[in-house]
Amino acid sequence: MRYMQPSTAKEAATLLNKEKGKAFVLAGGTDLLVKMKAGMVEPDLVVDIKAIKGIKEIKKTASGFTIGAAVPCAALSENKDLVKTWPGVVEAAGLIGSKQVQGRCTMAGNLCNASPAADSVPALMAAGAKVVVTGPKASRKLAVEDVPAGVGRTHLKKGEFITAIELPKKAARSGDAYLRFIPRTEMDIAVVSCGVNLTLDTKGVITHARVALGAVAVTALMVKEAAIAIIGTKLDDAAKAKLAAACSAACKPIDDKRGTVAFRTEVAGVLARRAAETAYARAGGK
Amino acid sequence: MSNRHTILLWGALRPHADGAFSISVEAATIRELFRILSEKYPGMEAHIKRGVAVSINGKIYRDQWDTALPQDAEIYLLPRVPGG
Amino acid sequence: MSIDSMTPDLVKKHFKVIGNRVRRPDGVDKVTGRARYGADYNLPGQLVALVLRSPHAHALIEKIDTSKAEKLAGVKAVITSKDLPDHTQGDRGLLDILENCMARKKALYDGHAVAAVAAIDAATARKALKLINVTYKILPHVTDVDEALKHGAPVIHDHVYTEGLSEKPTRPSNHCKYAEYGHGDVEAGFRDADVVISRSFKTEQTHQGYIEPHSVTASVSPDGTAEMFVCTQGHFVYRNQCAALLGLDANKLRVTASEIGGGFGGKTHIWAEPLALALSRKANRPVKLTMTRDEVFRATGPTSSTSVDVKIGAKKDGTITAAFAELRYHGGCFPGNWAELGAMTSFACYDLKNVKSVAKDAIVNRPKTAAYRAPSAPMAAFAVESVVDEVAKAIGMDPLDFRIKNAAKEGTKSSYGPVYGPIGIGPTLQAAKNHPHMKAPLGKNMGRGVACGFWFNFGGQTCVDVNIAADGTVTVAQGTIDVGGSRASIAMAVAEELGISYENVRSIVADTSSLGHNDMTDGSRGTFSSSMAAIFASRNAVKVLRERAAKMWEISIGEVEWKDGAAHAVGAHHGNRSPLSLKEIAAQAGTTGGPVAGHAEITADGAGVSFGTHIADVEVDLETGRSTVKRYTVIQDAGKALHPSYVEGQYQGGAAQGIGWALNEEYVYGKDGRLQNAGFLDYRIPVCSDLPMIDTQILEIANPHHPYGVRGVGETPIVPPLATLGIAVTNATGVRQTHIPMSPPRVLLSLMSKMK
Amino acid sequence: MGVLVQTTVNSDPVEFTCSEDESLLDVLRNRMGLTGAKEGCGTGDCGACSVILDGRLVCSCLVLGAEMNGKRVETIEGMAEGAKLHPLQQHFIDGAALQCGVCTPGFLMAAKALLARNPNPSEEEIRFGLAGNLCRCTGYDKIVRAVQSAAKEMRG
Repeated sequence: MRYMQPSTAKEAATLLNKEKGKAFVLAGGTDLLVKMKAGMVEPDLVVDIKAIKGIKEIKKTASGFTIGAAVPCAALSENKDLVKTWPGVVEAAGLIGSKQVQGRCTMAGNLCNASPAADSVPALMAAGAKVVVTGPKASRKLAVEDVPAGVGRTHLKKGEFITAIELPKKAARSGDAYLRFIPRTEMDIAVVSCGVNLTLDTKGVITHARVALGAVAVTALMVKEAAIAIIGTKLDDAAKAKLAAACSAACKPIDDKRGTVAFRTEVAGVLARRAAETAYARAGGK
Repeated sequence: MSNRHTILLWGALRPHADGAFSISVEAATIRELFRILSEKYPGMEAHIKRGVAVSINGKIYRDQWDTALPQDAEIYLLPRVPGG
Repeated sequence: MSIDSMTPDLVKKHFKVIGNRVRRPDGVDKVTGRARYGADYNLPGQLVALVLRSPHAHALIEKIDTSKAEKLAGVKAVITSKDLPDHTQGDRGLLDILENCMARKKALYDGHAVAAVAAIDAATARKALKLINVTYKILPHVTDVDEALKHGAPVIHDHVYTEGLSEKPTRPSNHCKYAEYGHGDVEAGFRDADVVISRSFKTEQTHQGYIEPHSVTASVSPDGTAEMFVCTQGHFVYRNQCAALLGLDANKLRVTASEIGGGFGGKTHIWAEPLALALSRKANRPVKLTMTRDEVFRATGPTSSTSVDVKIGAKKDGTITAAFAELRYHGGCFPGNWAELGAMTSFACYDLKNVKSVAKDAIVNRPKTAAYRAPSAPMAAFAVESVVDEVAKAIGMDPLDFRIKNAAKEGTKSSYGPVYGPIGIGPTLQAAKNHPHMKAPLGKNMGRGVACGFWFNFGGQTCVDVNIAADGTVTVAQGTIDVGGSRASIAMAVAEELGISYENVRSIVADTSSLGHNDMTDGSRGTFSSSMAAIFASRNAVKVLRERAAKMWEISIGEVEWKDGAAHAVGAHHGNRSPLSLKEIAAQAGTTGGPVAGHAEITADGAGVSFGTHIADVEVDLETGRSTVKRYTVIQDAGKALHPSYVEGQYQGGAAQGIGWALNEEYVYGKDGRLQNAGFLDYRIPVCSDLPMIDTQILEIANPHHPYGVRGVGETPIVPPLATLGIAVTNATGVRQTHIPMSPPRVLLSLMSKMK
Repeated sequence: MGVLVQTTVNSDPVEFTCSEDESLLDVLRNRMGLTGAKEGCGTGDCGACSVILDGRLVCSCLVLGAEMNGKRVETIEGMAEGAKLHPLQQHFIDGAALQCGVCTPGFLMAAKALLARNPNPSEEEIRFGLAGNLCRCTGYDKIVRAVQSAAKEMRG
């Protein structure tokens, strides 16, 4: 295995593109090193992107936030602006692994690892986040939900990697939230999870909603029916019941060591309802 | 003074004594008791080798085979208990 | 020396050192990273060993081709079972141990070792493993205890016939052992009952989950001597077994125990040590073998999964008229498990006229089970205490009062046979009843559980040396491994006896060549038996000190008393002599007969049975089935707490392990017989944020068989938690919980079934 | 092959060569003889290998040695100042916050990192701050109390 630490994104993309063997991007490494240890992957080349200029920075821009691909999740909760604007996203990223893992892991890595249970992904999807992808020739932007292609697979092409995540500007009277279910209080992978992002009108009626579920299908799901169930309501009990039912209906989970089909289907609805309540309150709804 | 005792058996030993719950044995110590049991009830020898504990009036002896068997004591044979 | 020679005047009741919370001797090393654990030992020229393991639950090993691996540059030895010939001379139990260390004809579980390599570095060893070609013929497997006992299940060993039946079975089976306990007439007892409740329970397999993986560094010399540095609960037992399996003389194998990073029963068995020795012998170089966490889960020490039926009958006045249990446990892939202990302990807390418990042991295609802190007792207690709770409620009695009414006491014929002497179940139940925890209000969706538990404890072979240096300081060498602070307790006992300060006593764990045999630290025996030996060794040393003082004073030993760390001349005409301190006598040791020391070699029978009662408050999220322990209290009899902090530590640690077992820990096997969660990510032991503070109450009902009244305390704390939490979750949800762990999917399913 | 790395460990400048796929934990333990960090799992699930890297708590098993150029690493071996124990170390001993002790170096590193950011944590903050470190012996009770009492002493 070779280890390279390029100083520009272009250089990194070129290295990844040229490699004939198996090439991997190293940001936080909290997934990659575990897979290497287990013998699941045997890289020929590891490209450490952390020396790329600006890739460890969080920038507030006119259109929102740009979060460099190598920003460790622990740094997100230390950015007061970001916490205030996108609390759901920050909470979701803050749930990945332990304090130790937080010091290393990144949202971009969480996304590219392409686990259906990735914590930050439903929250980013609900927030309407995009990723900046750099390739050997050009850069492009993708919606977060368009990155995963299946378990462990992404739609990134050879040589491409994510250099930043862009969060949009927060709409007035909007709020986001993320909840996941785990058996313990920490250190577990989500058994089922839900990200919700709501915008209200001045009367507290929901005008826009995005609802995403994690760990209930091969990739995180955007659930349009769930959003429709609560748009036009003040999140009354009937709307919440419809929201829960829509989320449960959207689930295509499996039975595994972490949970059952029945459990995931039922709890997806419960979490959606609870996350929506938090998002609604954050948006200023009463 | 007689050294005859009623020896109570736990379930696994009973098949080796024709299903009896207790047997009468004359022995002064645990060692002598085990020797006599091995001679008289051949099936018990393997158990004794693997480990039999002796409860004398509720106190459990696993190792101290020189322990005397007192008169009128309750003597109960039990499996040798492992621990964690 | 036998403890039966202990007359009442040898029993000590007033203490200067004992009972204080002194600093442990290994503390600074452990907080600075200096302490050396198994993987921290290195020898010059050492090789790295790795083990190839079966991916199949049950398979014939048709062929192992190691030729390519052997040819790889940097590989110094490759071994298979051929390199471990059978030296066991017909001892089937010992052969099972060897076969577990390395598969012989068949792989018996996912993770069973089939070959091992030693190479110059880990990368080379990893490559070599890939070059070993094993041809398996996959056989049908069985991993469930009830399935394994059914007719038609794949029979795992053709030499195993059910033991304990009045007639030997005609065919081999996975049902390796049958046993029953009890007295009276249970059928008649059930007929007398006003209420009879029967239920079936299941518990899943758990692992001891020690944080330090097994590690051994072994060096075998061509002259037949060998040394081994290893993390173990019993280095003398490891030595004896390894020597027997490798065909070495025990005296030539010197085993040094490293600091041990947790064991809880899992390091009472040898696993990889014979492989390291065989590799070293073949390579003629030192070899270090450290397991990965995956290997620890797949190939070492889990406890049994169980299936238990319980039936209890009682009269309306609260008297239990009959109790019955059938307990089915598995021992993994070899016989020798202890469903029997489940049967013995199941009803041990109660005074019962009619009781019967039946134990059935099964063999399955899972790793060989090891003892785990009070082996077999927690599962039995879960089933029995749950039914006790239910019967009490059915007759309209408070479950704690029901337990107090039926509690065993001095003179009770125990359910496992013998009549009890003085025991502590009543006092722990009464202490629970009086505990403020019982009166604390419960919040929404919360339930409280109370349950009790029993364990035997034992003592065993122990020896201790007390050596007094020329400057009057003291070293105590123990041979029983210190797993939780026993070095501090042992040094305290020596200081107490010699009448000197704790700071002047240093305790160490000696290697197998420096001290006589000591049994393992298991059965809650470590502090019980080592402190007893240390007390007797110190008393022997005091006798020597008195002799020396007598010589220095030119008087007779009968005129010398030992008090407050000094010799005092007694009698009318010695009043003018000032005492001779230990330090002064030690300084003159050379002129009074040589070094001053005290030794004791004992068999410490009489550990005394132990009881505990736990109280837990649990909050259940009724929409997700998730349980949170909000408050937890452990009440247990310690006899005498030498170092209260470490007694509390045993109570808290045992309870925490029990909580993990009760709520989330379990081995998950796939249909293919492979373990699916061999790691700390998905084998969910409690993390810090999962638990509340764990309150403890130490009762001190002196054990008459120990000079200070000590009882073993280590194991009993894991017995009640499964039941305590099972009852608490039942009370929070209104649905009787019958399957441990009560993971959220299971609890939610039980709630959804109730709604229907 | 191998990578030549210049870094700082416990304030000392250090140079080492490691293979490209070698973890920082292996570098510390096998190349520098700093065996205080332990490998309990190798997958970031137990925290026994915790060290502080450029001021952040990390699992050294999830960091490559090759990444260490120009970094600052703090390990348990650097926690005491000479013979004077850090207050956390002293309170762990005094409060019997360890039994087997194999998780202790990781807990001390995690507790130090926690108190550096939050000198007066609540019990809940301590419990979540230490949730990445597994202990199987103590039930965490005495660990949490030791961190509370050390924090109090450190606040003065």
